[in-house]
Amino acid sequence: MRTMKVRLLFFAVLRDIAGADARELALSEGTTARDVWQSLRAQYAKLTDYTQPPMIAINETYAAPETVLRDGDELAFIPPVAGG
Amino acid sequence: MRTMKVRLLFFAVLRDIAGADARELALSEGTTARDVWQSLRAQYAKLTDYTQPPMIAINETYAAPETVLRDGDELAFIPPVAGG
Amino acid sequence: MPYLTDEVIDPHALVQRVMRESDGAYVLFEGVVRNHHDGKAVQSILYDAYRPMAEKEMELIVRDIESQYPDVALAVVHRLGQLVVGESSIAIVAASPHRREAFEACRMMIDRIKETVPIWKKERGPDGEEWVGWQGRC
Amino acid sequence: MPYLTDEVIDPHALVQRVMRESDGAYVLFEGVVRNHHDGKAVQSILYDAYRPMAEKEMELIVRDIESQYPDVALAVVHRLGQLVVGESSIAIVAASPHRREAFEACRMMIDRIKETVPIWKKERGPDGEEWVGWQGRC
Repeated sequence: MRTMKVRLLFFAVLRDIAGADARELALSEGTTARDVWQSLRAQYAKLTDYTQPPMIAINETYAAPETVLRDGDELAFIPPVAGG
Repeated sequence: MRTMKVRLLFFAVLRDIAGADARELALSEGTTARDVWQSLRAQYAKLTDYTQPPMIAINETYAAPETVLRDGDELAFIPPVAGG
Repeated sequence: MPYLTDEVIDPHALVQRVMRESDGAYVLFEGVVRNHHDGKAVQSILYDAYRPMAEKEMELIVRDIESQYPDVALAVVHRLGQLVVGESSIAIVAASPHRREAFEACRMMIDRIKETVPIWKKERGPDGEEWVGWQGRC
Repeated sequence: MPYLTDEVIDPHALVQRVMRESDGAYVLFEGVVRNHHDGKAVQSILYDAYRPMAEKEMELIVRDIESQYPDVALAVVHRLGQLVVGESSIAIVAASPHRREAFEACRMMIDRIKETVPIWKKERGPDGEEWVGWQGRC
């Protein structure tokens, strides 16, 4: 089974929790954005309670949690926005 | 029958028509604002067609056309306003 | 502060006058002389007013809107005299902790001013000049 | 022009950028850091963004609103970084021949920005700091 490289970006509260701006992920084919969120929940206690992922952006465009990631994608979880 | 003095102010199009900013009127008691408008219509051909007076202000406050004027009043006919 | 002025309007000064540290938003409206009206070219506008009454009417409207929107602070100034295209005839600022009230109060203010404040305008263009709103009223 | 900036916002420059001689009105909205939120004192706000995506989302919203209001010209800038009470985080200008469209387009713009543009704020006050909107979401 082949692996893909996906760049995961962290913003706002998620950057604080992860302690990083970004991470390079090596994922197996078929991995969805939701799958990545579940792995983050397993890694960070502060996310455990968040069974549903926040909004998701793939390559700077909003996408559904079930979207299957592709090699080279840039993935970001978008905490509740608060611009303005 | 006693007479009253009323100051009549002209603004905007009415100032152009009357060729003056104001006139002092000597009116008989009981004269209404509407009566003054009718006398203006008789004096200025450009007002002949305006059977209904525009808005009326007495002493800087909007008033009804039937308001009876009092000695010392300041009367103004208010053409359609166009501020802003 | 008077509501009428013969000088160029400074909207920034108006904003400074009303903003409080509790305000999270302000809405500024400016009415500007545009180069057309009812299909005709416009070069300038002469604004005239029944000044003391216009001041009183403006005050009545400000108080009424501030009583409807107790969190809103309003400032308004209307310029009189001869204005050319691009110049501002009126500026209204509504400051508020929340934006909804600021938008609503600002819009209500300009709508109400256009209804009752005794201010008039004579538009001047290549085809002559005319007091707006008078023709065809009879 | 980029929609995001790290500098102090100059609303007057924004107005100048959009106004045309056919415009009879503009509405300027500014969001300002206020000294309170949800009953807590606020001293400053840190604005963060997913910059390239935020630029794209702003552009999408501007185009969508300008297509709904073809007579309206819009300009928007959102500031990022650390802002203290009284500083503006966002300025939106909607210019139009007529005021109704300017008010509606301006208000729609700020409402839409608050819904989808990936910008976040961390409020700082005497009781600590917090990313707005995150707590209690789960």
